[in-house]
Amino acid sequence: MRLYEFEAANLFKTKGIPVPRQKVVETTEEALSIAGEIGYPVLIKAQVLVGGRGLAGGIKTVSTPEELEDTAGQMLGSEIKGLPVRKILVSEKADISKELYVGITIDGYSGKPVVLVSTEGGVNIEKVARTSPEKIGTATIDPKFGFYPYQARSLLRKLGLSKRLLGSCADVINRLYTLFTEFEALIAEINPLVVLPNEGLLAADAVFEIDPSAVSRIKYPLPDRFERIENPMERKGKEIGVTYVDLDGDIGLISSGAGLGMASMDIIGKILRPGNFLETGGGITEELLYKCMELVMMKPNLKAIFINIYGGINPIHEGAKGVVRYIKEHQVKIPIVAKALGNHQEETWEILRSAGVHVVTEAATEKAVDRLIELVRKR
Amino acid sequence: MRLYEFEAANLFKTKGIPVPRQKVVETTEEALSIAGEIGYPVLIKAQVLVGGRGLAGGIKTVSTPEELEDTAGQMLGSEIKGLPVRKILVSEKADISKELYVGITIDGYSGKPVVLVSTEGGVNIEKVARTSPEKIGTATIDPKFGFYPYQARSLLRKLGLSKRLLGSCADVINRLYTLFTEFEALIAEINPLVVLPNEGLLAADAVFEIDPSAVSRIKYPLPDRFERIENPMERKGKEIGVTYVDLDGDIGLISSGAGLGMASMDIIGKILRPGNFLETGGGITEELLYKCMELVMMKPNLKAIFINIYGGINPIHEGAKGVVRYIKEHQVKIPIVAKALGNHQEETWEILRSAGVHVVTEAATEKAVDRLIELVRKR
Amino acid sequence: MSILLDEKTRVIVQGITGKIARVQTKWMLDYGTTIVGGVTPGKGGATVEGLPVFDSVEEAVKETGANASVFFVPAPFVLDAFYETIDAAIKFIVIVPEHVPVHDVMKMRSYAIENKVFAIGPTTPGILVPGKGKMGIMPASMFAPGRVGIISRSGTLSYEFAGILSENNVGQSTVVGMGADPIVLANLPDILELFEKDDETDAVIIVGEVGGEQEERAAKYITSHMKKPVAAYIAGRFSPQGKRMGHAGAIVRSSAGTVEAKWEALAKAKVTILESPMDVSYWTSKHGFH
Amino acid sequence: MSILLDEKTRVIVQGITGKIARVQTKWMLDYGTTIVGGVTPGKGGATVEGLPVFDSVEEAVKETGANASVFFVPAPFVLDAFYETIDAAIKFIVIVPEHVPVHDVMKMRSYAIENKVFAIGPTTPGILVPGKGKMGIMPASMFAPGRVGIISRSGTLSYEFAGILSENNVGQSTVVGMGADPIVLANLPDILELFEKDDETDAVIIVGEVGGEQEERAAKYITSHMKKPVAAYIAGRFSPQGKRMGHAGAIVRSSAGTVEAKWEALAKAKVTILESPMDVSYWTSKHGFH
Repeated sequence: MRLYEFEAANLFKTKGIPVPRQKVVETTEEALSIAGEIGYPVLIKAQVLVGGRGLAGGIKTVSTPEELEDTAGQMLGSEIKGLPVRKILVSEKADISKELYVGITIDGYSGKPVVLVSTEGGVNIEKVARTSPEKIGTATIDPKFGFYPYQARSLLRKLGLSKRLLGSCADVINRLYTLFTEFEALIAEINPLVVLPNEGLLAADAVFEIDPSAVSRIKYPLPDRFERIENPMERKGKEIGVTYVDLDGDIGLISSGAGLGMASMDIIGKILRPGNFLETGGGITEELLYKCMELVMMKPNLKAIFINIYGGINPIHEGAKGVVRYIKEHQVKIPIVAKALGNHQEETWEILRSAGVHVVTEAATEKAVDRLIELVRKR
Repeated sequence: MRLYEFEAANLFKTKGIPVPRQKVVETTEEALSIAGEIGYPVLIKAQVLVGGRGLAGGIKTVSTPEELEDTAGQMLGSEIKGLPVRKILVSEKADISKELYVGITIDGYSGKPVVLVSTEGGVNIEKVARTSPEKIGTATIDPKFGFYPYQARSLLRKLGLSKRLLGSCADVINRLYTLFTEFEALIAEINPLVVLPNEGLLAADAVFEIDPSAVSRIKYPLPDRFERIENPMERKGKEIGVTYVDLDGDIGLISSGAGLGMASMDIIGKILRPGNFLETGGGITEELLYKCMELVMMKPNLKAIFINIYGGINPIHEGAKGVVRYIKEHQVKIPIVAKALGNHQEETWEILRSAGVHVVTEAATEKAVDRLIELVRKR
Repeated sequence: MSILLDEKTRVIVQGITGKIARVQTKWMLDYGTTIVGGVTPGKGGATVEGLPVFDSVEEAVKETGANASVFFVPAPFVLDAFYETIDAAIKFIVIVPEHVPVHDVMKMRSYAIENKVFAIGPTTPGILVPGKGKMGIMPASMFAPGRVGIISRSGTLSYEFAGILSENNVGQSTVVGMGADPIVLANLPDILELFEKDDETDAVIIVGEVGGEQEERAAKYITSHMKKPVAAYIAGRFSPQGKRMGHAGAIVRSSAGTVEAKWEALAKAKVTILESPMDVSYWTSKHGFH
Repeated sequence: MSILLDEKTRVIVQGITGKIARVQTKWMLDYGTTIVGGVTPGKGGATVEGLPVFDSVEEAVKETGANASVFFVPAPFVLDAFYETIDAAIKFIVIVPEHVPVHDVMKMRSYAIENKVFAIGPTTPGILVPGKGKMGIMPASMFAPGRVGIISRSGTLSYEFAGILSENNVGQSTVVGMGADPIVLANLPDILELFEKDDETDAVIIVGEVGGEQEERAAKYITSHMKKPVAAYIAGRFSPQGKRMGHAGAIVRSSAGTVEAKWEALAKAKVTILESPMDVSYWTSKHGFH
């Protein structure tokens, strides 16, 4: 679960990581009042859950109430990278003497947390990593023993950070690591960690993503994890427990397993245009596939539906019943091609055929996609 | 730092360990009011920092307000095992269907936490451990990985606890372990962990001792660690950073190091009676030894003082100056024997002799004690 | 010999009394797997499919001589059960459940390494040795005995590849689902190593996917340690990428993690790239693998 | 050869810029110890007694070839510095500070064992090899070279015993302060093992004290592994015991931890019991140790 910048900043505050004076607002009036308290110039930052916000116009400096009214008015209700801006953060504009980068994530291969630090923080950090890898300090952490202050100091020292800043920066990194483990984060990032002219520090932007599988056991009042998903179909997907990604095309897709779903898209995508990606995860039931049909059919103007499922956890004919029930109840007219293999597959095929689904019984998805293309072209 | 029962119980509550309805009070009036709220019969429990309180009359059941007035009145201001009772806990008297024991401590040899569980809880638990060790379940914990619920379940299962209780008891043990690590305890104990007739659980007594070296970094409003030391000399000892134990005899003792202090007592104790045990710890300074003299001299009617110190961390003549300053300022008349060896020892001897201290220059403490005995007998 | 699962493997099913586990236990038994019992804390004394259920892994091992375990334990309890299983001296574990918290998986990896335990998953369909047995949820109908090994990051794609091979009369020696999580207990090279040593495997198929760096690491391993022929399919060439936040992930990986980057790394290691699943049958027939 | 500290030992002093550490560094140098530098984070570039000070152990090791470290680090920072030292590949560490939190010491023990590091302390006066060198705070005047080893739980009692021996012209091969904390990084048997193997040690004196079970464990070790003669003094026979709370400590220990219990265990292991410190000189002269 991703946190908005202002939510992550609040979390930082609880652990003593210094953040700018700032407040999140939903109206221009509130923005004016907060800016008045903070004092101009202030930053206006769109609260959207996507990277690259700055370059997309989601962060502006305003120097007067008039400018603020214009900017906040424009920003609230606009879209940044396709996401609506409902909230903006009005934030103290700090004097920047230096920008550092601090990031913590998990290295999937070793299964260990990795702490990344750079004295070249800011929007170009990935470029820095590619072109001047020596400017990024990396420490792989043994989760058995945790992260120690000396490791942070050592990273910073090797990057040439001055002795005066070393202690305070190491302290921030250690606090971030504590948050990372306590909140079971997948990523925790401060970029930039601003060094002020007086050598104070400010976490001027915050990225924090909590492992969705761990959210329920975290003892902290976290916001609702579904509410924040902007696309209604993607939100419904999360609610029913499947992964749904909305796409531009017109072929509905239901697959069991991300790998099979991706392979299906790869094969379909050579000729046709998938309208979504949907993978059910394990444990297909009648109810789940009924809901998947509902979800896929929320998208208007589909030309066909492609179902590619295997019965692993559960016998596959249960799911087939859900598909058929939806077809019958809603009198679906577009062609549906299904490849459904695994336990109880013959029964499954019979059920699907009873509702006019085009069943392909071979293993290779290519053959089912051939059938799909044929049917779409016929229409 | 040891916590009073009521302090430990409050800590337990923060972690969801069930404790009886109870409140600590300092007067009979408050006790009456609380007992009225809880409903008779109630338990009256003296809050003193010593084991074996129950057998020493520190826990009483009262069934009426009259009985309570008598009992609380007698208990408040009385002494249990030499400790004054300033506070009593008025506690719900639970129906007991079974008493369990749960204890967590550190095994000094392996350097690992040990979890102890028994289905034969209560005051006789140590006897149970000696006579029926099979009734005590023990798990040594790898501090790298922590304590897992299955380990608690496994201990309880082997003791024959019913399946219905297994989950809830394991849960309490796990919560206690969490407290143990978070609060850097040396010992955490629930005895008894009462099983109620409805199979609910209550931590009916609580022992909790926090590592004094860790107290300052624990983020929890802990009570003052010195205030609770009843003996004024022992309290002053803690305050100046030395270990002082008040004893019955009349020979004052100042030693550097617990081992040397114990050896001194062993040798002195064959003929004379030490009036205290005092060990300075490392880093003897002029100031420290001056204060040690002050502390030892708080005891009236001493016959002599025996100083047995080595200069390790600091050169030893610094400490000698403190002793001499005290002697001169306070015109000490009783004989003082000192064995002081290590860095700058010759200078030290000179300083001590200048104030009439009887200096022994050989390493063996026996020889210095011989001199002490001689001087005491002379008087 | 197959890898990891063979005639000597005596399996317990953890969480056996759950609805799904009961069905899967029957299917594993039907497939010929030597299942010797199950564990569900608090359900000791029951039976499932005629198998004894124990309260603890320790008892199960003592009573049945089990040496392997397959997990159908609810995700929040997997970590605890994993420690229990390792402490009971079981050396091969299959973690079927999905949604095990990632920070738990990190601890599990540490503990498995410290105790020299081979574990696969989480979010794995498990392992299947055609004609011999299976631990997990792979649907038996897709598989046939033979001499080609399959390792797949995706569960269902492992069925797909086995199915295509079986339809083309190419059998499998062992099929391993690595697990679809961002961190898994056994990495691709760990499993490749077993296939390289297995004298019943002639060739290996890697079924990978976009993201992470398993395939890039596998390429390195293959270059330095493998003699057997390897082919690889990588799913996700046209997949939409999620909206990314933060930079740490991108910085930490040595590779871009794209399908193209993986192809390049694997091709350098002389791995045959399969652009589409069906290509696997051309590859096997061309080389005469069966 | 002495144990742990010899001609090849190149020592750094951690926390070298502290007031006490400066004095002790001079004394260690005066005694002939090969001190090659010091570490205090933030004070890199300074010098103490002509020795270079580094910001990190890693740099110190790189620049000086140090292979051992003695800690004068404030107690709250010992854990961090200990990890740093081990990660810099130093294999012998002496932890002088007292008041290191016990839960930190548990972690330090784990980390030392995992990384095969020999460490003594906390709350140890250190180690001294008469005439060769010392790491820690033992006052040089008490010691003389010879062939009797001393291991002491108490710092000052180790000086006392060495002093008594020296006065009686019995020298010491190595004197080790184990550390006075309830948990220490090296236990009594760990150090006995080194003395048993040391060809410059003829006999060993254990200076123990009431409480814990170091001496009982040592007795077991001596019975099964030691050929060299051992004598033991146990302090605390008439010491007041603190007001005990709780039962866990009493239950967990196999022994009562009293002086009498320790005497019994040691006597069974054929260890000579020294009832009073001075008895040690009768023991050495009787057997002709020097």
